[in-house]
Amino acid sequence: MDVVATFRVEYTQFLNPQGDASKSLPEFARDPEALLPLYRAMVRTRLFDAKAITLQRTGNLGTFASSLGQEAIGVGVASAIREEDVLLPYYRDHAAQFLRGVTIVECLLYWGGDERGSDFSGPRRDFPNCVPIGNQVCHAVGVAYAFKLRREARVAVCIIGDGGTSKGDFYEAMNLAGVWRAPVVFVINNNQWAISAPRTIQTAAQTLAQKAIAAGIEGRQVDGNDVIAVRHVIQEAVEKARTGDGPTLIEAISYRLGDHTTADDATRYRDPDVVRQQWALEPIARLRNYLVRANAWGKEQEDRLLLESSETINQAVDAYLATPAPVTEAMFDHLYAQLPDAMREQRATALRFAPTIGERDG
Amino acid sequence: MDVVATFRVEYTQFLNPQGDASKSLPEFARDPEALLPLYRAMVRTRLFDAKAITLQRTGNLGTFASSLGQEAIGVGVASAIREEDVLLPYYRDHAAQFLRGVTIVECLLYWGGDERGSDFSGPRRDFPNCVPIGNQVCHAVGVAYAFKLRREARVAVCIIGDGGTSKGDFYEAMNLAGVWRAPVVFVINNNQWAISAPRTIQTAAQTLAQKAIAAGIEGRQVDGNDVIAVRHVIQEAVEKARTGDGPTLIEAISYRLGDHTTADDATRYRDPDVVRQQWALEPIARLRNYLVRANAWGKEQEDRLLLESSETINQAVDAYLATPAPVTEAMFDHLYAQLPDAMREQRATALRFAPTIGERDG
Amino acid sequence: MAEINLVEAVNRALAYEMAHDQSVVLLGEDIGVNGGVFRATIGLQQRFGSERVIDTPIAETAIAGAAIGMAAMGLKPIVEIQFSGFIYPAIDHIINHASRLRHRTRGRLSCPMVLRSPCGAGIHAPEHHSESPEALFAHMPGLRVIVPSSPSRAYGLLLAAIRDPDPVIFLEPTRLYRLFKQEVMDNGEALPLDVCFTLCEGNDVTLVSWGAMLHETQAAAHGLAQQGILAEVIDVATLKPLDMKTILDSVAKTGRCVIVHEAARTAGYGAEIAANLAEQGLYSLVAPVQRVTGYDVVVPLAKLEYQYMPNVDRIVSAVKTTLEAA
Amino acid sequence: MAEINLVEAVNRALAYEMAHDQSVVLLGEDIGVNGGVFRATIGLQQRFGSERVIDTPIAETAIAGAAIGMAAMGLKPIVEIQFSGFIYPAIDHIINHASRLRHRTRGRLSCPMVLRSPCGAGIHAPEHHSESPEALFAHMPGLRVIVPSSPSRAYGLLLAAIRDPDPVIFLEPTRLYRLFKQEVMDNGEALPLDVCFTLCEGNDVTLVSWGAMLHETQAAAHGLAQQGILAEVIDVATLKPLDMKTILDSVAKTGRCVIVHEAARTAGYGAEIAANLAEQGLYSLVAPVQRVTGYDVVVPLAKLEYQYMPNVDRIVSAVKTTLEAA
Ligand SMILES: Cc1ncc(C[n+]2csc(CCOP(=O)(O)OP(=O)(O)O)c2C)c(N)n1
Ligand SMILES: Cc1ncc(C[n+]2csc(CCOP(=O)(O)OP(=O)(O)O)c2C)c(N)n1
Ligand SMILES: [Mg+2]
Ligand SMILES: [Mg+2]
Repeated sequence: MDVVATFRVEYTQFLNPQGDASKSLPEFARDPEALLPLYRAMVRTRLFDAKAITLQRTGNLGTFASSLGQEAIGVGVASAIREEDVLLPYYRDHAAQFLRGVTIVECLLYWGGDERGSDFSGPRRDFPNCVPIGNQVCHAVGVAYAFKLRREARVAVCIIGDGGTSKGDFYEAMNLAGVWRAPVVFVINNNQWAISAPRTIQTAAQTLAQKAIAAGIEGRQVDGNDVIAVRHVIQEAVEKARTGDGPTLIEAISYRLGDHTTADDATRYRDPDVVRQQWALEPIARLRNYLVRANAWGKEQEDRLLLESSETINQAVDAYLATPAPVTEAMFDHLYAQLPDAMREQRATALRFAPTIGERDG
Repeated sequence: MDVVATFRVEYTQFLNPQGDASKSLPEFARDPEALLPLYRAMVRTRLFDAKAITLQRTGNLGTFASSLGQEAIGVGVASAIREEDVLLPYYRDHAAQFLRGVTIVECLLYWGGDERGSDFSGPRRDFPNCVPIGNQVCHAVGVAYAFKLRREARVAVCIIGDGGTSKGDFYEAMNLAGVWRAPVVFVINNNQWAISAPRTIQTAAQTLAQKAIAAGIEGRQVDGNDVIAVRHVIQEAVEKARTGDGPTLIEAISYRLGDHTTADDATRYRDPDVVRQQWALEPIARLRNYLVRANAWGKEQEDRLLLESSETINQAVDAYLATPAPVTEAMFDHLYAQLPDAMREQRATALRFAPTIGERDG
Repeated sequence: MAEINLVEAVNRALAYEMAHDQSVVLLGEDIGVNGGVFRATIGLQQRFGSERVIDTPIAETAIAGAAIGMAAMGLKPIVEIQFSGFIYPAIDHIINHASRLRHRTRGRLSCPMVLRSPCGAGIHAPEHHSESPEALFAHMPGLRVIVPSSPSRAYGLLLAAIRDPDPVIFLEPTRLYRLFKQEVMDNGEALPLDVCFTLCEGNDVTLVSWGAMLHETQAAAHGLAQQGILAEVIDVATLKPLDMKTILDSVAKTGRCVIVHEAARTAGYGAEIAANLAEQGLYSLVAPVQRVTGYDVVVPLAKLEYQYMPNVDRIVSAVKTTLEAA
Repeated sequence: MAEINLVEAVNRALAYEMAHDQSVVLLGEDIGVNGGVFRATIGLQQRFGSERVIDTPIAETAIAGAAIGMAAMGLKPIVEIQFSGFIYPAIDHIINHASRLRHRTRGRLSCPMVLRSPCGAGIHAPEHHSESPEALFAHMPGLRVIVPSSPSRAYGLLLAAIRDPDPVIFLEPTRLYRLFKQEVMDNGEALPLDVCFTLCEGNDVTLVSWGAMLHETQAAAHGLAQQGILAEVIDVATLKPLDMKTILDSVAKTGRCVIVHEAARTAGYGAEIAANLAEQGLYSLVAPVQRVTGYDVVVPLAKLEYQYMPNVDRIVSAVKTTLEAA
C-alpha cells in the first residue's frame, strides 16, 4: 500500500497558563502596552456577562448566553480583523461584537427580546447572531464570495461552537470555501461543551481543526485562552484570505466556565471539580499575570478599569431598561421592503387586539 | 508551533491496468478460478447496461443510469459482504444489486417507472436506490446502529458518488458513525464526474478518502477498476466493522465511461479523448488479461459467457416488457400500513377518472 | 392517581413504552444525562441505558436519517428535535424517505418512527424557538401529524404514535408543558389517532383548534357562555389524517365555525379545515368561516410574542362576527 | 418577435437581467458548461463568465446559505435547485434566514435572492423529480412564491422576481418547459407580482389554477365552452402574496369555483384559496367549492403519474357538480 497523502495539525500558544511567554511573542505583542486594550476588552466582557445574568435572574432579560472563560476568543478575533471585514457571529460572541462597535444596549435589547438589538451600530454589514447551529458558516462563504467577485480586499470571519462542527452546514460550507478559495476564516470556539454534551460525543476526531482536511483547506489549533495566540493565528489567517490564498479553519480551545445559558444548570451533567480546575487556565488572569510581571499593569489600573467598566455597563443597563418596548406594528415592519396590500388587514387586526405590551419581564 | 496530530491516506492496487499483479494477491484471489464469478458478474452488468440503454432509446425504459466502467466497484463490494449484511445503494449500483439477488426484471421495472421494482427479492432488508444525493449515508448509520444495539454481527454498506461527498449528509453521517463506532462501511464510487461537474469542482481536497479524517475514522483509497483490490479493501473494512472496530470510508477511483444517464449528453462538457484514454484503465479487460495469462480464461469461455448472458438478459427483458403496468389503486397501497378512512374517497376518485394506463413508453 | 403536567405525561408515555417494547429507542440532543432541555426524557437514560436513550451530536439531518435506518431494521426510534425551529434540517429525510419508504418499496420496508418536537411561542424563548410548523408536515403524504393539548391526550396520543406502524410527527406546545396538571392514569392506554375530540358541546358556534391555542379557545368559550353563547369546542389533536366528520357534524348543528391556530395564517392548517367546510359543509354554514391565526409575519421575539399570538379577545370577536352575520 | 417556449423564456429573462445588472449572479449544479439539465441557463456562463454563473458542488444547504450571504452583501443571487425534490435541504436557510434577514435586523440587512426550481410531474422523470412544494413556501412569512404558466408570464414574472428586494421562490413546471411556444418580447418588461391573471372571462364558473395545471384547466374550459358553459379562468401566478380580490370578484359574478392544482390535496395551496372563499366569498357561493388536486399520496413513478395528476375529465366533472348544486 502506498501513502498518497499526509496531513498534520499544529497548535499555537504564546502565554502558558501562568502567563509566562512560552516562546518569543509576535510583533504586535512585543510592547506590553499594546496588549492593554485586549485585556480591558476581556475584563469588560466578563463584567458585562455577570451583569446580564443578574438582569435575567431579576426578570429583566430573557435567556442569555454568557462567554465566561472564552473572552480571549472574541477579543482575539475582533482585534485581528478590520472594520470593513464582516463578522458572522453565533449567539456567544458579544465579546467580539463589542470590539466591533455593537453597543451594550443593543446586545441587551436583543437578549431582552427586541429585534432592534440586531439593528446595531458600528459594523453595519456584520451579521446578526446566528441561533440555528451552523447556518452562519454557509452565509460566511457567500459573503466572502461577494468580496472576491468584486475584488474587495475584505474577509468574512465566522465563529461556531464545538457542537456546531457536527452540523452538515459546517462541512458543506468549508468544502465550498475550499473550492472557491473564498476569503473566509472559520473559527471554532471549542469550549468543550454543547449544552450537556461533552466534546467527546460530538465526534471521534481527536482534534476539530483536522476537519479542515475534509475540505482540503488549512486547519490549525490554538490555545483559546491565550489572547495573544488567538489574535496572532487569526491575523495570519485573515491576511492569508485577504491576499487571495483562501480559507482557514481555526480551532480555539477554551472552556465554558459557566452554564450553557441562564436556562441551563450545568451541575446536572458535569463535575464542578473539573470546572474548578479549568479556572486555572482562564484567559484574563493569564494575561494579567503577564502584564503585571511586565510592569505594564498594577492594582491601581485594575481598580480603575473595574470601576470605569462597571459605570459604563450600569449606564447602558439604565438606558436598556428605559427603552420603551417595540410597538405592535413593528412585527409587520421590515418583513418585506414594502408590506403587501394583502397584509394590511392583518396589521389592522393586530393593532386592534394587541394586549398592552408587557414590561421587560414580558 | 507543535504538531498535535498527523494523518495519512493509503492506496491499494493489485492488478495494474495491463492486468499484471503489481504485488502478491490476497488470499481469496490466489486461485484464478475463484475470480471467474467476479469476471462473469462484471461482464453481465456491462451487457445489461448496453441493453437497458437500448430499451430507453426505443421508448421502453425511463431515464437510466449506466455503470459502464465502474462494474468492479459494485461487484467488488457485493462479493465482499454477506447475505445478512445490508446494502444501501444509490442509483448506479445495480452491479452490486444483481450479485445480491435483485433480478434484472426488478431493476428494469424500477427504471421503467414501477415501484414494484424496489420490492425486490433476494436481499429483503437492502434499501432501495437512493436518488436524493447523500441521504443513504445517514440511513446506513442507523441501520448499523440497530445491528450494534441487538448485538448482531451484521454490517451496513452504503455507496455514494464523488459528487455526493459534498453533501452535508455524508459528513454528518460519517461523524455520527465515528462517535457510535457503528458497523458501517462507506464506499465512494469516484467516477470523477457528477453529471457535468468534474471531481475538481466538488472539493479542494486532494483525495476523497481524507474526508474520513474529519470524522476521526479510517479512510482508504483503492483502485476502483481493480476488482481484486476493491473486494480486498471492502472485505477488510467489513470484517473490521463486524468485529466491533468501527466504520471505514473507502474511495474507489474509477471513471464514468458513459453519459451520466440516458438523459445526459457528456460530449457537451467533456473531451472524448480523455474518455478514450480512460478506456485503457477499465476493469473488465484488466481482469480478463490477468485471467487469460493465468490460463483461467479463453476465447471459448468468453463467447459462451457473452452468449449465455445475453440470453439471460433477453429473457428478463421479455418478462419485463410482458409485465402489466401497475393498477391505478396501487398508488394508494402501502402509503400507510392501512389506508386512512379519510382517503377512501380520493381512492374512489382516482379509480373513476384514471386515464387508461400508458404503454411502457408511458 | 397522580396529577401531572404535559411534559410529565410525555415522559410517562415514553417510559411506559420503553418498558414494554424493547425496540423503542430515543435519540436527540441533550436527552440523556440532562433529560432534555424541557426534561421530557428525564430519568430515561438512567433507567433504560445510554444505548436506548442516545445523546447525539448536533446533526438534525443525520439524526432523522439514522432514525429511518433504525426503523427500517425493526427498531422504533423516537427522535427529539430540541425546538421546532431546528426541525428544518430534518425535513428532507422526513418527506423524501420516512414518509415514503413503505410506499416506494411496496411494503417491503417501513418506517415506524416518531419525531417529537416542542412547538409554539409564549415562553419568552430566544429567536427560532417559537415556530408552529404543523402545516408543512400535514401537506406531506404518508405522515401522521399530532398536536396534543392536555396531559392526558399527550399521554394517550404519544403512545398511539409510538405504536403506529408509520412515521408520526408529534408537536408538543411548550407553553402547555407546565401550564396545568391533570390526573393521568399511567396504564398504557392509547388514544385513537383518527378522531377529533369534542371538549364541550354547544349549539351556537363551533370552535376548532389544536395545541396551545385550545387554552385561549376554551377561555373564550367560557367567556361566551357567561353571555349565553354556547360554543362547541373541538380539539383536532390529529391533524393528519383529519377527522372532518366530527367538525362537519358540529357545524351542521351550529352553522358557524371559527378556527383558531397559532401558526401563520396563509396556508396554515386552518385553511384545510375551512376549505373542507366550503366543499362539504357549505349548506350548513349560515355565516362566513372565521380563521383566528398567527399573522403572516416572522414570530416576533419575546417582547411582542403575545401581540402575535391569537388571544381570547380576538376569538370572542370572531365569534361575535359570525353570530351577527346573516 | 420570436416564438419561444417556457425554458427559453426563463433563459432570456436571466440573460436580460444579467446584462443589465452586474450584481446578478447564478449558482447551482450543472448550470454552467452544461447550461442546466433543462438548459435554462444555456449560454450564460460563456457570455457572463464562470464568476457570475457558478457551477457548484452538490450541496443545496450551502448553496442556499451562500446565496443569503451574497444577497446580504448586495449581490442578487439566483439559485437553481436541479429538481424540486432536492429543494428540502435548502428549506432551513430559506425559512430561518432568507425570509427573515430583513425582519430580524430591522431592515439593516436584506436578502434579494431568487430560488428557481423545476417542479411538477408529467415528464416521466425518475423518483423525487416530480414534486410540487409551493404550499410549503407559501406558508413561510417573508417570502414571495411564484409559479408561471406560460413563456410570456415566465419571462415577466422572473424579471420581477429578480428585481424584487426580497426573497422569491420561483417554481417552473417542467411539463411546460417545452410544451408550447409563445411570442415573447425580450424587452426587459416585468410583470406585477401582486396580481392574478384572468385568462378568459365567463359567467358560469370560476376556474382557479396555476402552473402546469392551467393547461388542463384551460382545456377543460374549452370543452365546457362547447357545451355552452362559460368558465372564467384565473392564473394565480403569484401565490404569495395572494391577489384574492380578483378571485373574489370573479366568484361574485359566477357563484361557483373550482380550484385545480397538482400538489397533494391536504394543506395544499388550494386550501388557502377555498378558505378565503369561505371567509370572504361565502355569500357569493351558490355551490360548494371544489378542489381538483393531486391525491394525498407520494407522486407515483412514471407508470402512474398521469393517474395521479388532475386531468380534464376530473375538472369538467367538478364543474358539472358545482353547476348541478343548488
Ligand atoms: C440546528 C440547531 N439544533 C439545536 C439547537 C439547540 N442548541 C442551542 S445551543 C446548542 C449547543 C451548541 O453547542 P456549541 O456549538 O458547542 O456552542 P456553545 O453553546 O457551546 O458555545 C444547541 C444544541 C440549535 N440552536 N440549532
Ligand atoms: C440532493 C440532490 N441534488 C441534486 C440531485 C440531482 N443529481 C442527480 S445525479 C447528480 C450527480 C451525482 O454525482 P455523483 O455523486 O458523483 O454520482 P454519479 O452519478 O457520478 O455516480 C445530481 C446532481 C440529486 N439527485 N440529489
Ligand atoms: Mg461548545
Ligand atoms: Mg460521480
